[in-house]
Amino acid sequence: MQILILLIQIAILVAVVLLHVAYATYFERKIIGHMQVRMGPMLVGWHGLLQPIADGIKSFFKEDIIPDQADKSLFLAAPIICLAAMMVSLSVLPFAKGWALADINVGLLFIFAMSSLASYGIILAGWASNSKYTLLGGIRSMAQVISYEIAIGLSLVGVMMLSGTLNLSQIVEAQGNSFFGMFIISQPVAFFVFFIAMLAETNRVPFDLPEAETELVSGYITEYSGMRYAMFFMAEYIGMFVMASIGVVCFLGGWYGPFAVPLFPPIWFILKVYFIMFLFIWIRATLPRYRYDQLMAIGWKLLIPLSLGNIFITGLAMTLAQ
Amino acid sequence: MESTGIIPRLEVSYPDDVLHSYQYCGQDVVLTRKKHILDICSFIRDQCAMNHLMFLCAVDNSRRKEAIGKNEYERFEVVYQFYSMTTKHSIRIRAQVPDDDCSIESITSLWPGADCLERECFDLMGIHFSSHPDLRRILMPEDWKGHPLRKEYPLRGIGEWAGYETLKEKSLELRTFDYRSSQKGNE
Amino acid sequence: MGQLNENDLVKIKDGVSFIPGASALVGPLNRIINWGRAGSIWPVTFGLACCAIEMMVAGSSTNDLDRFGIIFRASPRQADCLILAGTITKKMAPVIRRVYDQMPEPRYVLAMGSCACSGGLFDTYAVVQGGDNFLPVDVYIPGCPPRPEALIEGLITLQKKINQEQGRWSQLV
Amino acid sequence: MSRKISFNCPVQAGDEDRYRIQMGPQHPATHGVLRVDLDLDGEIIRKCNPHVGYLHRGFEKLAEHRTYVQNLVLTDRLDYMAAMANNVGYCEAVEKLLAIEVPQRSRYLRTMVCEMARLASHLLWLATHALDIGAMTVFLYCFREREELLEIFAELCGSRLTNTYTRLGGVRQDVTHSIMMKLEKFVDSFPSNLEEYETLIDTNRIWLKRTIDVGTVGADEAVGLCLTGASLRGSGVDYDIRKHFPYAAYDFMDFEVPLGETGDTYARYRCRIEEMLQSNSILRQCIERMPPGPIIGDDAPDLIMPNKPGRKVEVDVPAQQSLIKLVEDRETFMEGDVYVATEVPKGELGFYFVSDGNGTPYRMHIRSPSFLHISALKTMAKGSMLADLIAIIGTLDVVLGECDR
Repeated sequence: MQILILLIQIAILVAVVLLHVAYATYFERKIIGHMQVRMGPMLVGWHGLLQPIADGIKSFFKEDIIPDQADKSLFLAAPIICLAAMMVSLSVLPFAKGWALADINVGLLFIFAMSSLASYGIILAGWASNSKYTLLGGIRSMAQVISYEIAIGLSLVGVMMLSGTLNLSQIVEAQGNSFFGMFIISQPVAFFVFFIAMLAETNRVPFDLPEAETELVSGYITEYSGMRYAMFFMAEYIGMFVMASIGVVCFLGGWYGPFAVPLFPPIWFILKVYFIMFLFIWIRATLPRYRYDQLMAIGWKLLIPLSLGNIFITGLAMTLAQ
Repeated sequence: MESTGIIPRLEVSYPDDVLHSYQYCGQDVVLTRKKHILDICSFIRDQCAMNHLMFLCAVDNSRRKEAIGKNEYERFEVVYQFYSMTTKHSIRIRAQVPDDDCSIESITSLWPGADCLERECFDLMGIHFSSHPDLRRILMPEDWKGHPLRKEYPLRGIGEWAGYETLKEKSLELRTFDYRSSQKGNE
Repeated sequence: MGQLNENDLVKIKDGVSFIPGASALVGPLNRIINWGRAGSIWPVTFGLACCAIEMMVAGSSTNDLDRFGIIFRASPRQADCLILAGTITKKMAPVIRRVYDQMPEPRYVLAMGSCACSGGLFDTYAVVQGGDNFLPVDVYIPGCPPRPEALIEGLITLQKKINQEQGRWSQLV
Repeated sequence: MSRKISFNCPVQAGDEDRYRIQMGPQHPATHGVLRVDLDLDGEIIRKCNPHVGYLHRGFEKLAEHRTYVQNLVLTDRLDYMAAMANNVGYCEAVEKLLAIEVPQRSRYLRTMVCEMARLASHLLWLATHALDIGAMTVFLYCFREREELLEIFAELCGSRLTNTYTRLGGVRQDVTHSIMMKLEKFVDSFPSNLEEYETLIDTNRIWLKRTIDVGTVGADEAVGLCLTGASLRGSGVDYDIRKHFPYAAYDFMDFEVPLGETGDTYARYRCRIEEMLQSNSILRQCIERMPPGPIIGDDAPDLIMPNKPGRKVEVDVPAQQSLIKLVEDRETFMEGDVYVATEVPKGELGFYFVSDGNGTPYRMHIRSPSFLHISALKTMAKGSMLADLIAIIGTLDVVLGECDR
């Protein structure tokens, strides 16, 4: 019986998140459209509301091309790895008090593990396609993920020290109990590092080098068509969602808001996540792209020393406070 | 583009090479032989401060009225236009290239930018530039036959390019590939 | 490629047909798929000459192709539609054919401008006299170059064409 | 269905450790159909080999089979971003060859449309350059501005891109009051709009990092590579045909030629931005000083062709084609050759005509700036990174229609 309930919960979560992915693309197109003095999707459904569904249907019924020289099994597996890893990391996210599928003690570590696993999918996709552009995209992605995973991890150490746990629900609770309410106030540097590394981790502008359109055509997904391409697309948007959620959980106070909402407690969580998603889109509409070596320089020369310094100062402050 | 005094200096320095010189629409033109063209060009660049190569092209003289029957004109000529950004003088050199020895020295050592222009002359007019580092066709495909800008080459081309022929054959093949035949292919 | 003719189908009842030998029903699903395909035509980012500039203008704020769900994709693998925007030379033709071959079914070709339709004013040794010499062109858009509005009209014509299709399925591996 | 992909890059001896990549002809950043073969070492370019000719339409051959008037439409399709400037360039060259006098008003009109074309072209350059570097919003803002200009073009001559506005001996149509009003409005609002882009781009650290010290080319090297236009002026060489060989009404215009110092991508970018402001001021001067008078000269060749007294039609059937040659009995129509260069947005566009007294050019050579700029890519891209190559292609402002002819 318990398993059945769990399965239903998983099904609901997956359905909701997939719908979110579909409409995140819609919001992105709409918001960027309005920032660029145009309208975005308008004609498929009322104000283009059915646009993501049309895209989905079309992609599902497209021909599925596997290049002759590709490594077939890896080529097929890569999008699945990518999507599965991203989806699994959803299970530990606490949307509201008690609204987490698996409230495990190492939630934060689990998410890191899963997001690194997703980058395996990207690298495999780049390699298995046996095309030069995809390989370059895969290599770029690998280097980027390795360097920014460190920064993102170090930036969260301060949060772990303050809350004393790796459990995501308890991190939120710790913020609810703390004097300032949110860790962003006590850990602004960590949030800054986290935010930049988050952009890089999800391959968003200005760090969208693995799929830089004007350089590498479409980067690691150049050879993918139809549904497999859509799977990468979904994985990318779920990745954005997961990263934004970590930001909300660790820095913005999770499900806590100015007042409690009775019927649907995750509302504050979702609003905060969408605020971060809006920032993602805003940045995409504004900034140019970094060069590969500059990206590395920012990661190693700026973010990692900053977050190390942040850990030191946090530790110092905590010792002094005791 | 008033008269510059370069032509007399050229005539003095290269008496055997300068065939004829004239002024048309206020532009100085010198007809030369092709033999010492590299020396002439380096003389113009270094002694006359003409640092800018405006253009380089080839002309097929075979149907040119003014050229017919005059022995100083050869079948082809390579035209160079030089300009001095400092003295604001310009000069045009028309080096005559005969049909039977269709080659001339390359000036890429003086102007690296001439590289493309010489390749274009080779491609469209069939003039061979000796000591050019990388003389290949540039505008037409590598296996194109003929040199389109020669006067005997018709506007719509001779025959069909092999690459395009194969493409057309391939398209015809694919045209028969409809729903039913693809079903058969899968069985 | 997988285009079916009307008389290939066995009609069971109004709106529902049957493909003989393929054990597939073509019915309302067909309409939904056609709606999806018509609603999200993704052309490949591929400009040849002058018309490409007008194609870019069509995608910019004044005309905004995104309203129709049309966004340009850089990789032919993710595109549905090839807009031949400009003069097709013989040197370029094999490349265009290769781009077309890399696109997944169902795919459509728009010939934009007089050069892509018929060779235009370049009747020379180097120019292909019309894109339909080596590609199955779906929609022809006249003009030199056509205004962006004409391109949009061509895309709407393509949508109409897609909506009339019957059982154009992608082939499985 | 699985399909075969091949890359057409055979591995040669000694090249086994090189990573060869073929960019284009279908690539989002090659501005049309340029193909660049790259030898990469990691992401650093060891060898860069541009291939052109994918848009070679045989202009020069075609021109030999058409009359001077017929050839005018071809020039629109050269640099399709600034067709007006090409029209003017062609007409200036033919007028010099045929010694046709152009009335003052049409000189001013030509200057005006030239500068409008320059603005339209530079705006498109800024748009694509920004898009290449990744700033997608600038792309759409620039198109908004450009659209205003194109609509003025459409009102002036009925066409947005391929204008064919000039005629031998003048221009086709006079400006109306509403066009002047629109243009004035544009000229007034343009500098503030440009400022808006600059705040988006120029104050952006990422933009500066991506452009400063990228694709640097020194002054002497740039002259040797035959660069012209803003690409040359970015290296600090003061060479602008509008000053050196004034044509149209540039003699009477008061403008400066912006020069860069460093010769990198950023300097070229600054040059073009400054040039846009200068163009704007030239446009303002044109509006203010536009003289009255006829728009086409008295001795302009007539467009109503055959059977007019003083003309004869000669039918010449060469070996493989039949072509009616329209021979004009003009005293000024002599045998000779002439080269006239004009400053189009991309650089120096020159027409070299060889005339043998016929109604058609014996040989027309087009000196296109883009062709030489692409050949300079080989030198400029060496040793830089893959992402820099995109910035360099963008900053050279090449257009393949003009390059391949």
